Amino acid sequence: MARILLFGRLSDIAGWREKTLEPAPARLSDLRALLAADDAALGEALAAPGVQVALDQVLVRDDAALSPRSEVAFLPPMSGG
Amino acid sequence: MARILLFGRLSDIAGWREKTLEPAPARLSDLRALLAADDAALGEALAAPGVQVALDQVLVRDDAALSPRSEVAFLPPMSGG
Amino acid sequence: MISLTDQGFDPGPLLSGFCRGRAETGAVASFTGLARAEGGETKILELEAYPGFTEAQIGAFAETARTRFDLQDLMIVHRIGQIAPGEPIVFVATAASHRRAAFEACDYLMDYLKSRAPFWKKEHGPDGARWVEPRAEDHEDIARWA
Amino acid sequence: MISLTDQGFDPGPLLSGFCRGRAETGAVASFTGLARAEGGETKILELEAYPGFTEAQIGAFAETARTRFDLQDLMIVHRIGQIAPGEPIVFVATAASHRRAAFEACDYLMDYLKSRAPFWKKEHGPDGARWVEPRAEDHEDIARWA
Repeated sequence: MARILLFGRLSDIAGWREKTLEPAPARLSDLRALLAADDAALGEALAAPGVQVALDQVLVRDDAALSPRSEVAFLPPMSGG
Repeated sequence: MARILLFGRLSDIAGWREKTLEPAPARLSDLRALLAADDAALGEALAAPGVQVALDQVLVRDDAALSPRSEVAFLPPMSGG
Repeated sequence: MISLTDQGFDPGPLLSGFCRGRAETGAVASFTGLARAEGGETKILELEAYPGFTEAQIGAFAETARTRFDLQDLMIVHRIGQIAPGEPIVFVATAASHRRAAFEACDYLMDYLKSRAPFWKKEHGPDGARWVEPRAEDHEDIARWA
Repeated sequence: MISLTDQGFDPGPLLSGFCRGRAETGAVASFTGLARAEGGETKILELEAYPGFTEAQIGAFAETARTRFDLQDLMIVHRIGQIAPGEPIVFVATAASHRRAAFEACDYLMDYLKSRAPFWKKEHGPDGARWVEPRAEDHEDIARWA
Protein backbone atom coordinates (compact mmCIF):
# COMPACT_ATOMS: atom_id res chain seq x y z
CA MET A 1 0.00 0.00 0.00
CA ALA A 2 1.75 3.16 -1.27
CA ARG A 3 1.05 6.49 0.42
CA ILE A 4 0.76 9.53 -1.86
CA LEU A 5 1.05 13.06 -0.46
CA LEU A 6 0.32 16.36 -2.20
CA PHE A 7 1.52 19.75 -0.89
CA GLY A 8 0.71 23.40 -1.48
CA ARG A 9 -1.37 24.19 -4.57
CA LEU A 10 -1.25 20.55 -5.73
CA SER A 11 -3.73 19.48 -3.03
CA ASP A 12 -6.03 22.39 -3.96
CA ILE A 13 -5.99 21.18 -7.60
CA ALA A 14 -6.58 17.53 -6.68
CA GLY A 15 -9.09 18.11 -3.92
CA TRP A 16 -7.19 15.67 -1.70
CA ARG A 17 -4.04 15.86 0.37
CA GLU A 18 -3.22 12.22 0.98
CA LYS A 19 -4.31 8.89 -0.47
CA THR A 20 -3.23 5.28 -0.39
CA LEU A 21 -2.97 2.99 -3.40
CA GLU A 22 -3.30 -0.78 -3.13
CA PRO A 23 -1.49 -2.36 -4.83
CA ALA A 24 1.34 0.15 -5.12
CA PRO A 25 2.36 0.97 -8.71
CA ALA A 26 5.65 -0.62 -9.69
CA ARG A 27 7.38 2.62 -10.63
CA LEU A 28 7.04 6.37 -10.10
CA SER A 29 6.21 6.72 -13.82
CA ASP A 30 3.34 4.24 -13.37
CA LEU A 31 2.07 6.28 -10.44
CA ARG A 32 2.17 9.47 -12.51
CA ALA A 33 0.22 7.76 -15.32
CA LEU A 34 -2.36 6.45 -12.88
CA LEU A 35 -2.90 9.86 -11.24
CA ALA A 36 -3.10 11.60 -14.65
CA ALA A 37 -5.67 9.04 -15.91
CA ASP A 38 -7.81 9.80 -12.85
CA ASP A 39 -7.40 13.59 -13.03
CA ALA A 40 -5.87 15.20 -16.11
CA ALA A 41 -5.46 18.62 -14.42
CA LEU A 42 -3.54 17.02 -11.55
CA GLY A 43 -1.44 14.97 -13.97
CA GLU A 44 -0.45 18.17 -15.75
CA ALA A 45 0.29 20.00 -12.47
CA LEU A 46 2.49 17.13 -11.23
CA ALA A 47 4.51 17.22 -14.47
CA ALA A 48 5.03 21.01 -14.35
CA PRO A 49 8.59 22.34 -14.03
CA GLY A 50 9.62 23.00 -10.43
CA VAL A 51 7.53 20.18 -8.96
CA GLN A 52 9.85 17.85 -7.07
CA VAL A 53 9.26 14.32 -5.85
CA ALA A 54 10.34 12.85 -2.53
CA LEU A 55 10.38 9.06 -2.30
CA ASP A 56 10.43 7.96 1.34
CA GLN A 57 11.42 11.53 2.25
CA VAL A 58 14.39 11.64 -0.13
CA LEU A 59 14.28 13.81 -3.26
CA VAL A 60 14.47 11.81 -6.51
CA ARG A 61 15.11 13.36 -9.90
CA ASP A 62 14.26 10.57 -12.29
CA ASP A 63 11.98 7.60 -12.47
CA ALA A 64 12.34 5.15 -9.59
CA ALA A 65 10.99 1.80 -8.45
CA LEU A 66 8.38 1.93 -5.71
CA SER A 67 8.15 -0.61 -2.93
CA PRO A 68 4.75 -1.83 -1.67
CA ARG A 69 5.04 0.61 1.30
CA SER A 70 6.59 3.63 -0.42
CA GLU A 71 5.66 7.15 0.59
CA VAL A 72 5.64 9.45 -2.46
CA ALA A 73 5.31 13.20 -1.94
CA PHE A 74 4.80 15.73 -4.75
CA LEU A 75 6.31 19.09 -3.78
CA PRO A 76 5.53 22.29 -5.68
CA PRO A 77 8.18 25.07 -5.56
CA MET A 78 9.02 25.66 -1.90
CA SER A 79 8.17 29.13 -0.75
CA GLY A 80 10.18 29.29 2.45
CA GLY A 81 8.52 30.23 5.71
CA MET B 1 31.62 74.17 44.07
CA ALA B 2 32.88 72.34 40.96
CA ARG B 3 32.56 68.57 40.79
CA ILE B 4 35.48 66.67 39.23
CA LEU B 5 35.06 63.09 37.98
CA LEU B 6 37.75 60.64 36.85
CA PHE B 7 37.01 57.49 34.86
CA GLY B 8 38.83 54.29 33.98
CA ARG B 9 42.57 54.20 34.64
CA LEU B 10 42.58 57.89 35.63
CA SER B 11 40.91 57.15 38.97
CA ASP B 12 43.41 54.33 39.60
CA ILE B 13 46.28 56.78 39.01
CA ALA B 14 44.74 59.51 41.20
CA GLY B 15 43.47 57.28 43.97
CA TRP B 16 40.11 59.04 43.85
CA ARG B 17 37.08 58.96 41.58
CA GLU B 18 35.28 62.13 42.45
CA LYS B 19 36.11 65.34 44.29
CA THR B 20 34.63 68.79 44.77
CA LEU B 21 36.57 72.05 44.58
CA GLU B 22 35.47 75.20 46.40
CA PRO B 23 35.82 77.75 44.95
CA ALA B 24 35.60 76.36 41.39
CA PRO B 25 38.59 77.28 39.20
CA ALA B 26 37.74 79.96 36.63
CA ARG B 27 38.73 77.91 33.61
CA LEU B 28 39.40 74.33 32.61
CA SER B 29 43.09 75.19 32.16
CA ASP B 30 43.19 76.47 35.77
CA LEU B 31 41.64 73.19 36.91
CA ARG B 32 44.26 71.18 34.99
CA ALA B 33 47.05 73.25 36.58
CA LEU B 34 45.58 72.78 40.06
CA LEU B 35 45.25 69.00 39.66
CA ALA B 36 48.78 68.72 38.20
CA ALA B 37 50.24 70.77 41.10
CA ASP B 38 48.60 68.35 43.57
CA ASP B 39 49.61 65.19 41.69
CA ALA B 40 52.14 65.37 38.84
CA ALA B 41 51.39 61.82 37.63
CA LEU B 42 47.70 62.63 37.38
CA GLY B 43 48.45 65.95 35.63
CA GLU B 44 50.45 64.08 33.02
CA ALA B 45 47.77 61.39 32.60
CA LEU B 46 45.05 64.03 32.11
CA ALA B 47 47.13 65.73 29.40
CA ALA B 48 47.82 62.46 27.51
CA PRO B 49 46.48 62.11 23.97
CA GLY B 50 43.07 60.45 23.81
CA VAL B 51 41.87 61.80 27.16
CA GLN B 52 38.66 63.76 26.55
CA VAL B 53 36.89 66.26 28.79
CA ALA B 54 33.14 66.55 29.32
CA LEU B 55 31.92 69.81 30.81
CA ASP B 56 28.42 69.40 32.20
CA GLN B 57 28.19 66.16 30.21
CA VAL B 58 29.12 67.77 26.87
CA LEU B 59 32.49 67.02 25.27
CA VAL B 60 34.74 70.11 24.97
CA ARG B 61 37.88 70.20 22.84
CA ASP B 62 39.59 73.38 24.01
CA ASP B 63 39.85 75.47 27.12
CA ALA B 64 36.53 76.60 28.57
CA ALA B 65 35.18 78.79 31.37
CA LEU B 66 33.83 76.90 34.38
CA SER B 67 30.80 78.02 36.33
CA PRO B 68 30.70 77.69 40.11
CA ARG B 69 28.63 74.48 39.76
CA SER B 70 30.34 72.91 36.77
CA GLU B 71 30.76 69.14 36.51
CA VAL B 72 34.06 68.28 34.81
CA ALA B 73 34.72 64.68 33.76
CA PHE B 74 38.06 63.37 32.44
CA LEU B 75 37.49 60.44 30.09
CA PRO B 76 40.32 58.15 29.00
CA PRO B 77 39.88 56.34 25.64
CA MET B 78 36.51 54.63 25.70
CA SER B 79 36.74 50.88 25.43
CA GLY B 80 33.19 50.07 24.51
CA GLY B 81 31.22 47.55 26.49
CA MET C 1 17.55 22.11 18.11
CA ILE C 2 15.21 22.29 15.12
CA SER C 3 11.47 22.08 15.63
CA LEU C 4 8.16 22.83 13.97
CA THR C 5 5.11 23.77 15.99
CA ASP C 6 1.48 24.41 15.14
CA GLN C 7 1.06 26.30 18.42
CA GLY C 8 1.87 29.97 19.01
CA PHE C 9 5.19 30.48 20.75
CA ASP C 10 7.00 33.25 22.62
CA PRO C 11 10.61 33.88 21.46
CA GLY C 12 11.70 35.20 24.88
CA PRO C 13 11.84 31.93 26.82
CA LEU C 14 13.60 30.33 23.83
CA LEU C 15 16.31 33.01 23.95
CA SER C 16 16.63 32.73 27.75
CA GLY C 17 17.13 28.99 27.52
CA PHE C 18 19.55 29.32 24.61
CA CYS C 19 21.76 31.84 26.49
CA ARG C 20 21.88 29.90 29.76
CA GLY C 21 25.14 28.31 30.95
CA ARG C 22 27.37 29.72 28.21
CA ALA C 23 30.58 30.76 29.96
CA GLU C 24 32.60 30.50 26.71
CA THR C 25 30.14 31.73 24.11
CA GLY C 26 30.43 35.50 23.95
CA ALA C 27 27.89 36.12 21.19
CA VAL C 28 24.26 35.10 20.66
CA ALA C 29 22.39 36.53 17.67
CA SER C 30 18.71 35.91 17.16
CA PHE C 31 16.03 36.66 14.65
CA THR C 32 12.27 36.59 15.18
CA GLY C 33 10.02 36.80 12.14
CA LEU C 34 6.52 38.10 12.85
CA ALA C 35 3.47 37.82 10.62
CA ARG C 36 2.60 41.20 9.12
CA ALA C 37 -0.95 42.49 8.73
CA GLU C 38 0.10 44.47 5.60
CA GLY C 39 -2.44 47.12 6.54
CA GLY C 40 -5.26 44.58 6.56
CA GLU C 41 -4.26 43.01 3.22
CA THR C 42 -3.28 39.75 4.89
CA LYS C 43 -5.53 38.42 7.59
CA ILE C 44 -4.11 34.96 8.14
CA LEU C 45 -0.91 33.30 6.94
CA GLU C 46 -0.98 29.53 6.52
CA LEU C 47 2.21 27.49 6.40
CA GLU C 48 2.34 23.88 5.36
CA ALA C 49 5.32 21.63 6.03
CA TYR C 50 6.09 18.00 5.22
CA PRO C 51 6.69 16.65 8.73
CA GLY C 52 9.98 14.76 9.00
CA PHE C 53 11.18 15.87 5.55
CA THR C 54 11.03 19.58 6.40
CA GLU C 55 13.00 19.18 9.65
CA ALA C 56 15.54 16.93 7.92
CA GLN C 57 16.13 19.41 5.07
CA ILE C 58 16.47 22.32 7.50
CA GLY C 59 18.78 20.21 9.67
CA ALA C 60 21.06 19.43 6.73
CA PHE C 61 21.29 23.12 5.84
CA ALA C 62 21.87 24.05 9.48
CA GLU C 63 24.91 21.73 9.49
CA THR C 64 26.44 23.74 6.64
CA ALA C 65 25.91 26.92 8.70
CA ARG C 66 27.44 25.33 11.79
CA THR C 67 30.59 24.42 9.89
CA ARG C 68 30.84 27.54 7.74
CA PHE C 69 30.59 29.95 10.70
CA ASP C 70 32.16 27.71 13.37
CA LEU C 71 29.03 27.92 15.50
CA GLN C 72 28.91 26.53 19.00
CA ASP C 73 25.16 26.00 18.81
CA LEU C 74 22.01 26.97 16.95
CA MET C 75 18.25 26.79 17.44
CA ILE C 76 15.45 27.01 14.88
CA VAL C 77 11.77 27.01 15.83
CA HIS C 78 9.28 27.39 12.98
CA ARG C 79 5.56 27.83 13.23
CA ILE C 80 3.26 25.93 10.86
CA GLY C 81 -0.52 26.07 10.37
CA GLN C 82 -2.55 29.27 10.58
CA ILE C 83 -0.76 32.35 11.89
CA ALA C 84 -2.39 35.69 12.76
CA PRO C 85 -0.72 39.11 12.23
CA GLY C 86 1.79 39.94 14.97
CA GLU C 87 2.42 36.30 15.87
CA PRO C 88 5.95 34.84 15.64
CA ILE C 89 6.54 32.69 12.55
CA VAL C 90 10.18 31.79 13.09
CA PHE C 91 12.86 32.09 15.74
CA VAL C 92 16.54 31.47 14.95
CA ALA C 93 19.37 31.79 17.46
CA THR C 94 23.10 31.25 16.89
CA ALA C 95 25.93 31.03 19.42
CA ALA C 96 29.57 31.75 18.58
CA SER C 97 32.73 33.08 20.19
CA HIS C 98 32.51 36.36 18.29
CA ARG C 99 29.62 38.48 17.13
CA ARG C 100 30.43 38.62 13.41
CA ALA C 101 30.05 34.83 13.09
CA ALA C 102 26.85 34.79 15.17
CA PHE C 103 25.25 37.57 13.09
CA GLU C 104 26.28 36.14 9.72
CA ALA C 105 25.13 32.63 10.56
CA CYS C 106 21.74 33.91 11.74
CA ASP C 107 21.35 35.98 8.57
CA TYR C 108 22.40 32.99 6.41
CA LEU C 109 19.93 30.65 8.10
CA MET C 110 17.11 33.18 7.69
CA ASP C 111 17.88 33.68 3.98
CA TYR C 112 17.60 29.93 3.52
CA LEU C 113 14.46 29.58 5.63
CA LYS C 114 12.72 32.41 3.74
CA SER C 115 13.60 31.24 0.24
CA ARG C 116 14.35 27.52 -0.02
CA ALA C 117 13.12 25.71 3.09
CA PRO C 118 10.35 23.15 2.43
CA PHE C 119 7.30 25.21 3.36
CA TRP C 120 4.28 26.13 1.28
CA LYS C 121 2.70 29.41 2.14
CA LYS C 122 -0.87 30.57 1.65
CA GLU C 123 -2.09 34.07 2.37
CA HIS C 124 -5.72 34.54 3.33
CA GLY C 125 -6.72 38.14 2.60
CA PRO C 126 -9.88 40.12 1.95
CA ASP C 127 -10.01 38.80 -1.64
CA GLY C 128 -9.59 35.12 -0.76
CA ALA C 129 -6.57 32.86 -0.44
CA ARG C 130 -3.52 32.51 -2.65
CA TRP C 131 -0.38 30.38 -2.61
CA VAL C 132 2.81 32.44 -2.41
CA GLU C 133 6.01 31.59 -4.29
CA PRO C 134 9.39 32.98 -3.14
CA ARG C 135 10.03 36.61 -4.09
CA ALA C 136 12.95 37.61 -6.34
CA GLU C 137 14.36 39.45 -3.30
CA ASP C 138 14.53 36.19 -1.36
CA HIS C 139 16.47 34.52 -4.17
CA GLU C 140 18.88 37.46 -4.26
CA ASP C 141 19.34 37.22 -0.48
CA ILE C 142 20.36 33.57 -0.61
CA ALA C 143 22.55 34.17 -3.68
CA ARG C 144 24.76 36.51 -1.60
CA TRP C 145 26.29 33.49 0.17
CA ALA C 146 27.32 31.49 -2.91
CA MET D 1 14.61 52.33 25.17
CA ILE D 2 18.21 52.68 26.31
CA SER D 3 19.16 51.68 29.82
CA LEU D 4 22.13 50.78 31.98
CA THR D 5 21.80 48.36 34.86
CA ASP D 6 24.17 47.17 37.58
CA GLN D 7 21.96 44.13 38.14
CA GLY D 8 22.09 40.87 36.19
CA PHE D 9 19.37 40.61 33.54
CA ASP D 10 17.75 37.93 31.41
CA PRO D 11 17.50 38.78 27.66
CA GLY D 12 14.42 36.58 27.15
CA PRO D 13 11.77 38.75 28.83
CA LEU D 14 13.28 41.79 27.07
CA LEU D 15 12.82 40.09 23.69
CA SER D 16 9.28 38.97 24.58
CA GLY D 17 8.29 42.52 25.51
CA PHE D 18 9.97 43.96 22.43
CA CYS D 19 8.12 41.59 20.05
CA ARG D 20 4.68 42.09 21.61
CA GLY D 21 1.93 43.91 19.68
CA ARG D 22 3.83 44.30 16.40
CA ALA D 23 1.28 43.54 13.68
CA GLU D 24 3.27 45.55 11.09
CA THR D 25 6.87 44.82 12.07
CA GLY D 26 7.91 41.63 10.30
CA ALA D 27 11.50 41.48 11.54
CA VAL D 28 13.12 41.61 14.97
CA ALA D 29 16.87 41.01 15.22
CA SER D 30 18.61 40.78 18.56
CA PHE D 31 22.10 40.38 19.92
CA THR D 32 23.08 39.23 23.39
CA GLY D 33 26.71 39.64 24.46
CA LEU D 34 27.80 37.28 27.21
CA ALA D 35 30.91 37.58 29.41
CA ARG D 36 33.46 34.94 28.44
CA ALA D 37 35.53 33.01 30.95
CA GLU D 38 38.39 32.75 28.39
CA GLY D 39 39.28 29.35 29.87
CA GLY D 40 39.72 30.86 33.33
CA GLU D 41 41.83 33.80 32.11
CA THR D 42 39.11 36.30 32.98
CA LYS D 43 37.29 35.83 36.25
CA ILE D 44 35.33 39.07 36.45
CA LEU D 45 34.68 41.84 33.96
CA GLU D 46 34.07 45.31 35.34
CA LEU D 47 32.38 48.00 33.28
CA GLU D 48 32.29 51.63 34.28
CA ALA D 49 29.91 54.15 32.71
CA TYR D 50 29.38 57.88 33.21
CA PRO D 51 25.69 57.87 34.18
CA GLY D 52 23.68 60.31 32.11
CA PHE D 53 26.50 60.98 29.66
CA THR D 54 26.79 57.34 28.59
CA GLU D 55 23.04 56.94 27.92
CA ALA D 56 22.96 60.29 26.06
CA GLN D 57 25.89 59.35 23.80
CA ILE D 58 24.39 55.93 23.05
CA GLY D 59 21.02 57.58 22.44
CA ALA D 60 22.50 60.00 19.92
CA PHE D 61 24.16 57.13 18.06
CA ALA D 62 20.97 55.07 18.19
CA GLU D 63 19.16 57.91 16.42
CA THR D 64 21.58 57.64 13.50
CA ALA D 65 20.82 53.90 13.32
CA ARG D 66 17.07 54.51 13.46
CA THR D 67 17.27 56.88 10.49
CA ARG D 68 19.87 55.01 8.48
CA PHE D 69 18.00 51.68 8.60
CA ASP D 70 14.44 53.05 8.82
CA LEU D 71 13.87 51.22 12.11
CA GLN D 72 10.47 51.06 13.72
CA ASP D 73 11.98 50.62 17.18
CA LEU D 74 15.12 49.64 19.06
CA MET D 75 16.13 48.61 22.55
CA ILE D 76 19.55 48.66 24.22
CA VAL D 77 20.17 47.33 27.72
CA HIS D 78 23.77 47.43 28.96
CA ARG D 79 25.14 45.94 32.13
CA ILE D 80 27.64 47.94 34.22
CA GLY D 81 29.61 47.02 37.33
CA GLN D 82 31.06 43.57 37.96
CA ILE D 83 30.02 40.81 35.58
CA ALA D 84 30.78 37.09 35.96
CA PRO D 85 31.48 34.71 33.02
CA GLY D 86 28.30 33.60 31.25
CA GLU D 87 26.30 36.63 32.38
CA PRO D 88 24.71 38.93 29.77
CA ILE D 89 26.63 42.19 29.21
CA VAL D 90 24.48 43.73 26.52
CA PHE D 91 21.17 43.16 24.77
CA VAL D 92 20.23 44.98 21.57
CA ALA D 93 16.99 44.49 19.65
CA THR D 94 15.88 46.17 16.42
CA ALA D 95 12.47 46.14 14.73
CA ALA D 96 11.96 46.79 11.01
CA SER D 97 9.65 45.84 8.17
CA HIS D 98 12.26 43.62 6.56
CA ARG D 99 14.98 41.42 7.95
CA ARG D 100 17.97 42.95 6.14
CA ALA D 101 17.41 46.31 7.87
CA ALA D 102 16.84 44.71 11.27
CA PHE D 103 20.03 42.61 11.02
CA GLU D 104 22.20 45.44 9.72
CA ALA D 105 20.99 47.92 12.33
CA CYS D 106 21.64 45.45 15.14
CA ASP D 107 25.13 44.73 13.80
CA TYR D 108 25.81 48.48 13.42
CA LEU D 109 24.69 49.24 16.97
CA MET D 110 26.84 46.42 18.35
CA ASP D 111 29.93 47.62 16.44
CA TYR D 112 29.45 51.03 18.03
CA LEU D 113 28.76 49.69 21.51
CA LYS D 114 31.86 47.46 21.40
CA SER D 115 34.27 50.08 20.10
CA ARG D 116 33.22 53.66 20.82
CA ALA D 117 30.49 53.75 23.47
CA PRO D 118 31.49 55.52 26.71
CA PHE D 119 32.43 52.54 28.85
CA TRP D 120 35.70 51.74 30.56
CA LYS D 121 36.44 48.07 30.92
CA LYS D 122 38.60 46.30 33.48
CA GLU D 123 39.37 42.60 33.40
CA HIS D 124 40.08 40.86 36.69
CA GLY D 125 42.08 37.71 36.00
CA PRO D 126 44.42 35.36 37.83
CA ASP D 127 47.29 37.90 37.45
CA GLY D 128 45.35 40.89 38.73
CA ALA D 129 43.29 43.58 37.04
CA ARG D 130 43.94 45.53 33.85
CA TRP D 131 42.09 48.24 31.93
CA VAL D 132 41.20 47.19 28.38
CA GLU D 133 41.35 49.52 25.38
CA PRO D 134 39.40 48.74 22.18
CA ARG D 135 40.93 46.07 19.96
CA ALA D 136 42.04 46.84 16.40
CA GLU D 137 39.30 44.42 15.27
CA ASP D 138 36.65 46.61 16.94
CA HIS D 139 37.90 49.69 15.09
CA GLU D 140 37.80 47.75 11.81
CA ASP D 141 34.24 46.63 12.56
CA ILE D 142 32.97 50.16 13.04
CA ALA D 143 34.94 51.42 10.02
CA ARG D 144 32.88 49.11 7.76
CA TRP D 145 29.92 51.50 8.07
CA ALA D 146 31.67 54.73 7.05
